[in-house]
Amino acid sequence: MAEKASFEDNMNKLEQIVSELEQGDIPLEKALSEFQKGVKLSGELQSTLKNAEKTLAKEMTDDDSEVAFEKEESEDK
Amino acid sequence: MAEKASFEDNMNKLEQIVSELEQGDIPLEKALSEFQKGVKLSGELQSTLKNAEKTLAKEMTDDDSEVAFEKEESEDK
Amino acid sequence: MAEKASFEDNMNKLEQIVSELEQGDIPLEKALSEFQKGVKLSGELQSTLKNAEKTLAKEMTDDDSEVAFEKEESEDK
Amino acid sequence: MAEKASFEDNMNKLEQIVSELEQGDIPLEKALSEFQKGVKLSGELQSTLKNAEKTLAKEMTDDDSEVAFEKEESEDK
Amino acid sequence: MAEKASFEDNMNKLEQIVSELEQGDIPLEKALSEFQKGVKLSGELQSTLKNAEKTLAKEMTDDDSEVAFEKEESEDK
Amino acid sequence: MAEKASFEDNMNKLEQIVSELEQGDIPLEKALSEFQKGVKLSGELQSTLKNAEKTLAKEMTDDDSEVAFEKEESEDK
Amino acid sequence: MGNDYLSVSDLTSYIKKKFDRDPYLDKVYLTGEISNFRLRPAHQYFSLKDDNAKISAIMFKSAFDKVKFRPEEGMKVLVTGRISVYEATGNYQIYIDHMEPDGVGALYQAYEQLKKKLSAEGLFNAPKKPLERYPKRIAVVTSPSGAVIRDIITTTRRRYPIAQIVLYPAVVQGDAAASDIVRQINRVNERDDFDTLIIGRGGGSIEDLWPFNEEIVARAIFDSKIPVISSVGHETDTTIADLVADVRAATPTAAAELAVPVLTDVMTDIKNDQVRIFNAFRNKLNQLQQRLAKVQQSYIFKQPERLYDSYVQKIDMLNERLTNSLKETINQSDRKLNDLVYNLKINSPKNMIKEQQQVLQVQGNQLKRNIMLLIQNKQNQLTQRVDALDHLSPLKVMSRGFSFTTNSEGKVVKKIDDIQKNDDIELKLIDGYAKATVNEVKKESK
Repeated sequence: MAEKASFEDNMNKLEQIVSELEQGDIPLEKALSEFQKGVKLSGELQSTLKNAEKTLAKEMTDDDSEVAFEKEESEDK
Repeated sequence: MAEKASFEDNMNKLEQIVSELEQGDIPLEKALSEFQKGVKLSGELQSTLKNAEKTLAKEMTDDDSEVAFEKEESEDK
Repeated sequence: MAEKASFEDNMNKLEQIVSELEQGDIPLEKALSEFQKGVKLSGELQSTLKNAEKTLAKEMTDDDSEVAFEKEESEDK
Repeated sequence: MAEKASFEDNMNKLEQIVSELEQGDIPLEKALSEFQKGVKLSGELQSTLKNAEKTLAKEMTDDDSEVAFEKEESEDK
Repeated sequence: MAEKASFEDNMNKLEQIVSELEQGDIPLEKALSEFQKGVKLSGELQSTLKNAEKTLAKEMTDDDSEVAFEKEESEDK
Repeated sequence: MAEKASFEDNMNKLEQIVSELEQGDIPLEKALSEFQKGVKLSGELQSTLKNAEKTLAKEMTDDDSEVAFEKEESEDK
Repeated sequence: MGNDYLSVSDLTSYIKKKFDRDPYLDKVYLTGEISNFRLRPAHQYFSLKDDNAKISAIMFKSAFDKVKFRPEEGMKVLVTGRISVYEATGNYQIYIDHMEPDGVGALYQAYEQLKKKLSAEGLFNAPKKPLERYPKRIAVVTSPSGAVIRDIITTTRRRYPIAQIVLYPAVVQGDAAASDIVRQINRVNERDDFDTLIIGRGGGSIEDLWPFNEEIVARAIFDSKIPVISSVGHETDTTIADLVADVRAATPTAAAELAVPVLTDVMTDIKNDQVRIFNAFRNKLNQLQQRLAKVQQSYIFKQPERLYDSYVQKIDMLNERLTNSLKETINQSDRKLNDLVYNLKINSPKNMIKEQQQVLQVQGNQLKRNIMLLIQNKQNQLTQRVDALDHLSPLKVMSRGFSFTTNSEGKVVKKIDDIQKNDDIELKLIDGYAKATVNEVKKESK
C-alpha cells in the first residue's frame, strides 16, 4: 500500500518528520522511530527517483534506436 | 486501436504533453508517465513519418520504371 | 471503369490533388493517401500518353509509305 | 459510304481537323481520334489525286500517239 | 443521224467542258469525269474530221438524183 | 518493566531524585539509596542514549552506501 | 391712208411658214430632169425641170450619201422631199431626201410597198435562225452557170472541203425566175439532210435582181426550216430576199465563208480545247495537290508528338509538385515533431528528479541533523542531571573521612541501640567497606 502513496505524499511526510524532529520536544523513542521512518521514507523516495532516473536514462538511450525502443515498449505492456 | 489515432491527433497529444511538462507543476509520477507517453508517441510519430518518407522515396524510385510501379501499386492494395 | 474517365478528367483530378497537397494544411495520412492516388493517376495518365505515342508512331510509320510514294512522284516530275 | 464523300468534302474535313488540332484545345482522346481520321483522310485524298494524275498522264501519253488513240477510240465504239 | 447532228453539239459540249474546267471550282470527281469526257469528245471530234472525205460539188436533178457538178464547173472555167 | 519506562520518564525520575537529594533532609541511607537509584537511572539513560546514537550511527553509515541501504529497505518490506 | 408696210423679212418669213405648214408640201413625190448638176464635196445644189417648169433642189450630204447611182445632167429622176423657202433669196426649193433614177420607178414602188408590208408582218425582225457551224451538206439555189456557184465551191473547197455542196439549179432572171427559185427552196426544205441553204445571184440592174424582190421568194425564204444565207447582187443592192434571209452575204465568197468554217481552224480549235482541258485539269490537280500538301505540311503530321507534348510536361510538372508537396508536408511534420521531441527532452522529468533529489538530500540531512541535535539535547539534559546528582552524592561526605555502618540486615546503624555486641557489621568507607564484629557497646549520653 506504500506504493500507492505518491512521491509527493511521501515527500510531505518526510518534511513533517523533519520539522517534528526540529521542534525537538518529542520523546526520544518517538524521535528515533520517526527518524527511522524518515530514513525509510527518504530511502523510498530516493529509490523512486533512482528508478525514474534509470527509466529516463533508458528512454533516452532507446530514443536513439527506435526499433529497440518500440520493442521494449511493447514488452512493457 | 492506437493505429486509428491520426498522426495529427498524436501530434496534438504530444504537444499537450510537452506543454504540461513545460508548466512543470505536475506530480513526478504523472510527469514520468506523461513523458513516457510522450516518448512513445514521438516514436510512433517518427515511425509514421519514416514510413511516409519511405513511401515517397519508393514512389520516386518507381516513377522511373512505370511498369514496375504499377505492379507494385496494385500489390499494395 | 477508371478507363472510361477521360484523360482530361484524370488530369484535372491530379491537378486538384496536387493543389490540395500544396495548400499544405491536410492531415499526413490524408496527404499520403492523396499522394498515392496522385501517383496512381499520373501513372495512368502516363500510360495513356505512352499508348497515344505508340498509336501515333504506328500511324506515322504507316504514313512513311506515303512519303516514299511522294518521292517517287517528285522523281516523275 | 465514305467513298461517296467528295474529294472536296474530305479536303474540307481534313482542313478542319488540322485547324482544330492546331488550335490545340481539344481533349487528348478526341485529338488522337481526329489525328487518325486526319491521317486516313490525307492518305485517301493523296491516293485519289494520284489516281487522277495517273489518268491524266495516261491520256497525255495516248494523246501523243494519235494513231493509238484513234484505235482505242474506235475500239470504244 | 444523231451522230451527224451531234458534231456541233459535241463541239459545244467540248467548249462547255473546257470553260467548266477552266473556271476551276468544280469538285475533283466531276472534274475528272469532265476531263475524261472532254478527252474522249475531242478525240472523237478530231477523228470525225479526219475521217470525213473531201467532197466534190453535186447537182440535184429534178428527179432528185445528185449528179457530179464539178466537171461541168471546171469546164466552165 | 524498566524498559517500558520511557527515556523521558526516567529522566523525570532522575530529576525527582536530584531535587529530593537537594532538599537534603532525608536520611543518609535514603539519600544513599536514592542516589544509587539516580546513578542507576542515569546509567540506564546514558545507555539508552548510547544505543540511540549507535543506531543513528548505523543509519548514517548505511546512508552513504545506498545500495546497501536499498537492500535493507527491500528486506524491510 | 394708214397702210402698214411689211418688211421683206416679215413677208418672207410669213410665206415660209405657209409652205412649212402645208401637209402636201411636206412630202412631195416629184419627177423631173436633173439640171445644173455639179458634184460638190458635201451638200448638192441643182435644179429639176421638165419642159415647162423648173425648181431649185437641195440634197444634204446625209441624204445624198444614200443615193445608189451617180446623178448626171439631163438624167430623169424620181425624188421625194419637202418644199420650203430659202429666206435669204426668197426662192422656194425642194429639199430632197431620196432620189433614184426614173424608169424603174414602178418597180421601186412595188419594192417599197412589199418591204413595208413584210416589215409590218415582222418578217425582217423575226428571230434569225442560227447557221450550222459545221455543215455537212449545203444546198445552193442559184444559176448553174454563174460565178456564184463557182465562187462558193472554190471557197468551200479551200476552207472546208468536207462539206458537200449540192447545187439546186434555178432560173434567176426573168418572169419564171421567182417561181423556180421558190420551187428549189421548197425542194431543199423537203429533205432533212441539208444544214445550210445559200441563195445567190450575181450583180445586175434592179430588173435583173427583181425575182429576189418578189413576195413568194421572200415567203419561201422565211418559211425555210434550213437557215438561209442570201447573196444577191452587189454589196449596194439590198433585195427583199436579203432582208428575209437569216444572214446576208455581200458576195458569194462571203456567203461560203459564212457557211463553213476553216477546217484547219476547227482542228486547231479542237486541239486547243484539248490542251486547255489538259491544262485546266492539271491545274486543278496541282491546286488540290498544293492544298493537300499545305495541310500535310502542318506540324500536326510532321510532329504529331506536339499533340501531347504539353501533357507530358504537365504530368511531369504535376508529378514533381506532387512529390514536393508531400515532401514538404512530411518535412513540416518532421520539423514540428522534432521541435516537440526537443521540447519533450528539455522538459523531461530529469530536472524534476534532480530537484527532488536535492530536496530529498536536504530533507535527509535535516533529518539527520535534527535527530542528532535531539539526541545531543537529551544527552545534555542527562549530563546536567547526572552532574547535579553527582553534587548531591553522599559519597562526597564520606570522602572527607566519614563512613557509615550497616548491620547484617543492611540497615544503616544510626544509634548505639541499633547494635549489640558481637553483631556483624559492615563499615562503608568511600572507597570500600570493612567487615567487623562489635566488641563493645557503650552508650553515651548527651
